[in-house]
Amino acid sequence: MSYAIDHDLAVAWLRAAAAAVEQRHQELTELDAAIGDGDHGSNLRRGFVAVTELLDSLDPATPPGTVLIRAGTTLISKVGGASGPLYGSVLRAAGTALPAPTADLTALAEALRAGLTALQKLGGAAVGDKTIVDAFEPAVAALERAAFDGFTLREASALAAEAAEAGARATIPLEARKGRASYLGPRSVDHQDPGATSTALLFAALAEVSSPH
Amino acid sequence: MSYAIDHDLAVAWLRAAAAAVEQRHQELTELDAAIGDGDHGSNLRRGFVAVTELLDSLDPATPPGTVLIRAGTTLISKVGGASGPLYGSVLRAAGTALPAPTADLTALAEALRAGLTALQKLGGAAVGDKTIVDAFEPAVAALERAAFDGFTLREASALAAEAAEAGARATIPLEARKGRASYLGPRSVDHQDPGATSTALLFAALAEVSSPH
Amino acid sequence: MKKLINTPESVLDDTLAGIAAAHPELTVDRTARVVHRSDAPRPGKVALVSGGGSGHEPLHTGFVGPGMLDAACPGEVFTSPVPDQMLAAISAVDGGAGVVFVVKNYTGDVLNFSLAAELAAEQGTEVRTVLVDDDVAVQDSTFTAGRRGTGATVVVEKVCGALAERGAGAAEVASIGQLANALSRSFAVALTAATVPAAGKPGFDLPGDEIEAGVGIHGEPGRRREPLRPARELAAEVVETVLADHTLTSGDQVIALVNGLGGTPLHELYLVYGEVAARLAERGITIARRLVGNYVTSLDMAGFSLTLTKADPQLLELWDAPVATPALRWS
Amino acid sequence: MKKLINTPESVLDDTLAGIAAAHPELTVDRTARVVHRSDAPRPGKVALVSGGGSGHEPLHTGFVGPGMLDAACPGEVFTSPVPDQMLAAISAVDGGAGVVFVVKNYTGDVLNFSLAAELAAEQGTEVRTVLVDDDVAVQDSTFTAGRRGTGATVVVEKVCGALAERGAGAAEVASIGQLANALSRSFAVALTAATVPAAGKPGFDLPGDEIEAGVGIHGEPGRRREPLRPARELAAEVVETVLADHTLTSGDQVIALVNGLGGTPLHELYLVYGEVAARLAERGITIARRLVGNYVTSLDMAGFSLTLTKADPQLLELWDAPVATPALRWS
Ligand SMILES: Nc1ncnc2c1ncn2[C@@H]1O[C@H](COP(=O)(O)OP(=O)(O)O)[C@@H](O)[C@H]1O
Ligand SMILES: Nc1ncnc2c1ncn2[C@@H]1O[C@H](COP(=O)(O)OP(=O)(O)O)[C@@H](O)[C@H]1O
Ligand SMILES: [Mg+2]
Ligand SMILES: [Mg+2]
Ligand SMILES: [Mg+2]
Ligand SMILES: [Mg+2]
Repeated sequence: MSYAIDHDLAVAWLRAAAAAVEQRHQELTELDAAIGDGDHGSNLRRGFVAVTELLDSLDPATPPGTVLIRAGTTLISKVGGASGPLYGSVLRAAGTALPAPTADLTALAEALRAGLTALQKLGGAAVGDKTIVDAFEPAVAALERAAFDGFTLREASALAAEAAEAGARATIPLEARKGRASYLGPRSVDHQDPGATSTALLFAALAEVSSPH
Repeated sequence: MSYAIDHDLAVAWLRAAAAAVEQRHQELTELDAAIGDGDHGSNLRRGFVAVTELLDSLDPATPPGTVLIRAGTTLISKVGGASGPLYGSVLRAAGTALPAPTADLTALAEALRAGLTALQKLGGAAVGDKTIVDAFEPAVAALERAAFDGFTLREASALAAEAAEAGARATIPLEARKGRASYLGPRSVDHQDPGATSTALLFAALAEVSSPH
Repeated sequence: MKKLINTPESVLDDTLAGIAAAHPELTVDRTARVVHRSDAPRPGKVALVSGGGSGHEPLHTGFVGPGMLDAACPGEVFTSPVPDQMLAAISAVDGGAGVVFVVKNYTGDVLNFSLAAELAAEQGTEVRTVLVDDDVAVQDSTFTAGRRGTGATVVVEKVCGALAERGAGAAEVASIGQLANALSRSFAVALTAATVPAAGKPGFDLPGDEIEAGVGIHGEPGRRREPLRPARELAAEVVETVLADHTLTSGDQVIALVNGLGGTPLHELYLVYGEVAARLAERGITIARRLVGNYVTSLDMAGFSLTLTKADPQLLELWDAPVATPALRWS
Repeated sequence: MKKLINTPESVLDDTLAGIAAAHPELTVDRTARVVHRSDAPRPGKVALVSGGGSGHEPLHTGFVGPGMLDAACPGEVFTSPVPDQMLAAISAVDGGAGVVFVVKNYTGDVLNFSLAAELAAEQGTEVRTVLVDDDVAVQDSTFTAGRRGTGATVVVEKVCGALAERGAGAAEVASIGQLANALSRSFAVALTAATVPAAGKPGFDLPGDEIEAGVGIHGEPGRRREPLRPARELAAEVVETVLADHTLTSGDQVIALVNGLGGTPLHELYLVYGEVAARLAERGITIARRLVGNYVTSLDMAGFSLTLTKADPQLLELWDAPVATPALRWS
């Protein structure tokens, strides 16, 4: 079995994520305006513009894990809000778990599980709280299953993207219990969580750049 | 020829004016909102409510001139703005010219001319400046002509009311040169002046209460 | 209309009740509608009295206190006060050393304050008047009621108050005020119209992408309607307009006031101030002192005004003198 | 959207440029995005640092100066600052006597300030944190992010600043802040929604006769929608709501803050304050100190919040201590 992630894939993934955020930040902001404070799109956009600059200046010998760590640090330095430290910590924890120049799908899934664990440790949210976790958890679970079943990155990341998207949509009927949306109580119901939605974008970006693999 | 004004007519006139202001203050305020500061109706309403209280407490032996003087003083004390001192001075000057218990139409016209003179001395406006003067001057002129022609108060006041109304309407195409509307320059054109409009109400009130005479 | 009021008729009285509760250090006479210093009358001190329609808060009530006004006479919303108020103010604060009125140039204010001055003179009190007319949006010609008094009122009341506090005579206090006014020019732009409570709806309609340039502080429309532009361009235009009517040249010092009209949040005013400061710096004009905030407002109107007062050392020194009022306070 | 800005992206930087120009007595580091006292670091003095999203001005930048904050870290509009800012602030103002953060309880602020505290600890600087969570509109349960920090922030920053100025240790400064927070409760109502510049339109639609009760300061909708009522009734309801969650009884003293949310003019705030004061007087609660004005705003939102801090003699004494900042100034 060929490896799943290397420097190029890490960079390509982050670039695709940046492009997706650039294209859909308005939509994320609108979702956030409905049940939050209307900045999620601009927050991520600011962060991924900085990540893109970082990528432009990276040595091609940088291991994929280091790419993720440095992107995570950039998000923490640029985004602010809840999503900056949360996504930043995800990437930093995931990157830390990928020290080698290449890693297989199982290692990638494990690394993203480590990212999710960091996210949950920091934010204290569980599935069902109407947060990033609602999309991230099923996506990681899908990756893990696919790795166990011997799927390719292409197949696995498509499944993960689907799971993340379904998880994001599943936040609609939920009442938020973490983040700003929790202030609304029952009025947070019937809105899709912006953070879960941006997580779906991230996994869609991974699927997109994994197609040739 | 019977007398034109006595205590009862002065009181009836002011009560009719108060009723007209009460009924149409919103309209005056709207005219003022368009080219001024949106308070002419509320200003006069506040003043005429106080005038009504004054009238309720007046000795029936009070000469008509004193009724007007005290009503003018009340307007000065209660209205504020430009219209308070202006209308107050009109009534005070007119009242001063009517010391006797009764007066004929010529004396009434003279008294109102004295009121107009006081108004113009205070405010410095001439006909055509888009102010109270544009309705007041033609109304006084009509009264004077009617007195000279030997008309009754009923006939004379109807002519004055018509002239005031025409004068108020004639302010529409004018560019204001006094009061707040002058700040708008050419943009004051195509609006009827609120003060000229309230003057038309005052002369209509006089005509109304003069009908039985 | 969405306002935190009880009824349109009771706005003035209810606001005075709040001012009375919030400022126990001042005396608020709700019947006479006068707010005055509690230590007045102060024998030998010129009494500085101002007033005008309400809806411009903190002007004038927020400027009552040591180092500034002795008394303020708030009229109904956008309506000048009546002479009875000024007479009540005089009897509360006149310490026998003379009275100076600060009057913004509006027909209503001028007429009511003049009547009050006449009545006071009949009672033996001589009153001097400083007429404030700083708004360059209005032509000062015989075809208008003259320039309006706006932001410069703060400067005039501050320097007159400082001089009066030091025991200067009435003539001197009035003439420093007249000087400050003569050295001041202002211009305002509105992003939204003001809503007078009794009228119940905005004074004019302004589409979402347009502004009114040259507005006053009474909700009346301005001289012209323009497209909304970035703050940098708007500030540059306002600076141009004010300077075109000023005698300022490179090397001069000014007191600058970037003033909110009531509905504009502070961060936007700071942003505008930054642009104004940059434009003045380009021309070599130094902002020696400044205020950024809501000082002379127009109910809930969004927008700002710029006032520039050419500042000589005497004016700066009086500006810096201690003041302790609800809205201006330094020592 | 009608705002006095250049571009939504440059609001923070352009505002900082204005603050820098307007307050030469402060140091504004536009690159690090930190506003701090120019006389910092002051050896032996605990460094008091706060910050949060922009759009709440004068909070926090307007509270930097002697007697209050040593530094403020303004984030993007409604977005908490990033840890780099807090680290830059610490290196600018840490006088070696310890650092205290004042953090409003929002997930983003808590996360970013905690990361900063961790990183500072790694560099050998111990940071203590006062978490402000006074808003009774939010249930403080495991099913929410906890109560939001709003108006009480002003009280916390004032009393911590006063104590730090006197040379108290970091533990003492932090605990007076925690006490002030514990004794404070707030509640807000909005008449209009705020418009975040980057979003370009109001955060929610509010019909002309309705209000949002229980809003925070980030433009999010409140707990419920209600008809707009006279100020007297609204104030009474807000007082009830705050007291229902407070331990105040007849004879107690409070510091009261009637705070505008950015788009409400001062005369309405005074009017509301009058109603609040009357309701508290009926219950035998004495307002020992008060502020009426725009202190913790939410961009252009119209509405007000009420904060009541139960005031013991120590808090009152610290409240009265001299302060010299752009937004609070007394001596
Ligand atoms: N405790 C948490 N755990 C996981 N995700 C969270 C948590 N709090 C908030 N989020 C996510 O962050 C998103 C909001 O991010 P953003 O708008 O950028 O930050 P802020 O809420 O500070 O404005 C929410 O939609 C939610 O998905
Ligand atoms: N100098 C003047 N002479 C005569 N009438 C005047 C003058 N100035 C203003 N007015 C009249 O006063 C009216 C406005 O009155 P009002 O709205 O009550 O006062 P204000 O303008 O102070 O708000 C104008 O419509 C105009 O007719
Ligand atoms: Mg957000
Ligand atoms: Mg008017
Ligand atoms: Mg008026
Ligand atoms: Mg945010």
